[in-house]
Amino acid sequence: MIRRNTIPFGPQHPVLPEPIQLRLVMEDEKIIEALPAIGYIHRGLEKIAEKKDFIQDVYLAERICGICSFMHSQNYCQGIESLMNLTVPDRGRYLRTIWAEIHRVHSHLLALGLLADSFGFENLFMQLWRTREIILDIMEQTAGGRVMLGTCCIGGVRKDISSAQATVVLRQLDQVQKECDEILPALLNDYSVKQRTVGVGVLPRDKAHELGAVGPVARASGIGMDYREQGYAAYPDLGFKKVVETAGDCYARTLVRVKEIAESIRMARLALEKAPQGPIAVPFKGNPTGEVLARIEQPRGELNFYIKGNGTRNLERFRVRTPTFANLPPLLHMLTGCQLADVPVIALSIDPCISCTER
Amino acid sequence: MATMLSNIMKNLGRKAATRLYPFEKRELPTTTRGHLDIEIDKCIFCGACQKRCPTNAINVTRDPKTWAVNHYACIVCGYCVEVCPKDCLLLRNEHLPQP
Amino acid sequence: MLTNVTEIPVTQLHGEVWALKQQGYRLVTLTCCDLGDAHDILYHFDKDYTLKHLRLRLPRGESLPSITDLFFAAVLVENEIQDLFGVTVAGMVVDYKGRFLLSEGAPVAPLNKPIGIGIDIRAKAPVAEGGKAS
Amino acid sequence: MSTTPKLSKSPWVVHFNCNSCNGCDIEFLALLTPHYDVERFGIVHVGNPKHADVLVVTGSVNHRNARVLKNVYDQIPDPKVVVAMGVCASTGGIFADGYNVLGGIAKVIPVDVYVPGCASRPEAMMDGIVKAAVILEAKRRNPKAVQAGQPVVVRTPSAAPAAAAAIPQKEIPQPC
Repeated sequence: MIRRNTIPFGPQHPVLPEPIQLRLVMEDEKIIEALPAIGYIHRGLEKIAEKKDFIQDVYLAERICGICSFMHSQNYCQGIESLMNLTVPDRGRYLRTIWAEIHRVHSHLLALGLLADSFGFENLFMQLWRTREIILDIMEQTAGGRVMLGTCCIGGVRKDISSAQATVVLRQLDQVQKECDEILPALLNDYSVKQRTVGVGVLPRDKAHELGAVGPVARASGIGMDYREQGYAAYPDLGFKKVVETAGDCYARTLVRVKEIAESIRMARLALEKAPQGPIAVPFKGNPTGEVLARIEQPRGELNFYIKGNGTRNLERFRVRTPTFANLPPLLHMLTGCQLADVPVIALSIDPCISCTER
Repeated sequence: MATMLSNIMKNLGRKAATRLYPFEKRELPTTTRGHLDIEIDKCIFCGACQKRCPTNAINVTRDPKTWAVNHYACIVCGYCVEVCPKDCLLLRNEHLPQP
Repeated sequence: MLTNVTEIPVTQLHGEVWALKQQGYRLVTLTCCDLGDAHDILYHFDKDYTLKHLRLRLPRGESLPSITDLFFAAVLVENEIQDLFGVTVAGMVVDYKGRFLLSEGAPVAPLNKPIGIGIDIRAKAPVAEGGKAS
Repeated sequence: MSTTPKLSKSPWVVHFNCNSCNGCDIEFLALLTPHYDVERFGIVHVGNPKHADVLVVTGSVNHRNARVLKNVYDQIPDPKVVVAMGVCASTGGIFADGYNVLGGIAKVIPVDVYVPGCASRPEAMMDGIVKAAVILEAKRRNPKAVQAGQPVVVRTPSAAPAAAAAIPQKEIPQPC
């Protein structure tokens, strides 16, 4: 007789860097149902944002998540700028794009490294993270922080990248590209890696749409949705090309990330070369009024901030919908019917960021 | 398998990636935000930094004239440095040493 | 700025959401704001980067019908609204019963605005279970 | 290096993500990777608290994970050292006044070493863990120091107003 068991996966699990619990209802080795239990890192950020003034909130928004920190502050600033009718100068737009794309490379390398670790390929994990350190060096040189850049501000950016720095950064990006070309084929072509990822955790296109998947998860299932196409910041000038795969399994999601790394490096290089001279920020006066749903494409997918200002220094409401929050229902679908041993790989193939999710 | 093997062979010939901290300290970029410091003689104790600090890490009193920062609450964002009217706040690029 | 907002009464919610689902819209998220005597709930939908919003005003004490039967993606956010605003959401597929983000010891409905002046809803709960043990 | 302890035994570290934004976590993971490679000090990152000597906590405490943190702490065999990594673990940092945040981890467990920074830099973390190893050695030699409630507190952040005054700070100029 097959008995049903419920296995709690997490909150402290060796493959998960963050606490999330998945309650897995099992029949032997097969998962019948999965449910997430979160709240271990709920900080109440939305309320804190109402207490601090809207300029301090830039730093708060940056700390929603340490991995995609810059893009959180960028989205927040873009939202406030649209409420206050500010136009960011061209150089500011380019610098934002450079940092955002560099950040995306670091985030994807991190995610791929953790994925490699989840199927026990520790050597590859170390190699990917070694390459990632170059990106962190770039961020430290240009912005001053390895993880928290703190460069985005309302109206533009706070720091400029000098031409001497740009030369160094271009050289370092070359190095990243070179190392990625060496390492990433091992992730894509290795027999043992394919055994663990091909055909595992399949998310069909219609399910992905219905469950609201975003980012690489949606793009791996054939939904060509990338908000960078809509051309915020400097993307319209850089000839952005989105990456779409159709298989919908863990391998396709890995492939999307690998291809996006190359595209991001290309765009960061182009933006560094093309960035026009000029001011990097515009001054502003007054307080934000009105409501807006600010959107941006983050490494994990589409990020939405609902910002409601009431004409005072404090916001009326600040709501954060992060990509992992949208990708959790698809994850539950992927887990259903798979085997317990595949749970770490599937969970890490959506690149979960629980700190984002719970805020 | 073969791709990874060639990577491993390449790594054998390569210089070690490890930074030998704390035996060798690397040269930090000048832009790095390590910890907050003050040139106290220039300070006019206006309290602008205290008001703007997102974490309330800075405490300024006018009488007696004191300026204090709790480094264990400071997020090193640099907002205070920007608003300081006398430019007396600065971010050192090395991190705060262990006491 | 938020454009393309349709204001609807609670009773029409299911019909409108069903119609949007038929047109191929994707549920982005829900946003709840506290207006004092009521909750302002926004449903954000997206199709080919075009946003469409449904807005409904829910007086305090009334329960919100769940749309998880139409969009399973709403399950997390509806639980979140139930936790943080104290709005009862009726008919959710998975109901965490107010223990989704918050646990014992955490304040109740922390994102609601304080009713009247002087009540600080953010006052911390005395001590959590871990605090007692130490 | 005068600060380098004689590690009679290599400290094994268990990492607990309490309420963190991930910034310190990934920096802590970066410690294990080739660029910093703390394994050269014999520091091993383990998953099981019963294997560990040092508990590294990132992020502040909230209502749900306070109990979990206490559990993990209790499972670590004596002598043990707790490192609060980053400002959130030390005082709550930018999240200190959140409704679901109780504050620094010192509210739940005794802390021995505080590491500043948001996010803490790997170098600062290394200093903190090296410091923890020194304290671990001291606790091992003098088991009395291990008694709960009497940790070797290296630095007290402003948990209480009185303690804040004790922090050596850049301050107090001569009134002119």
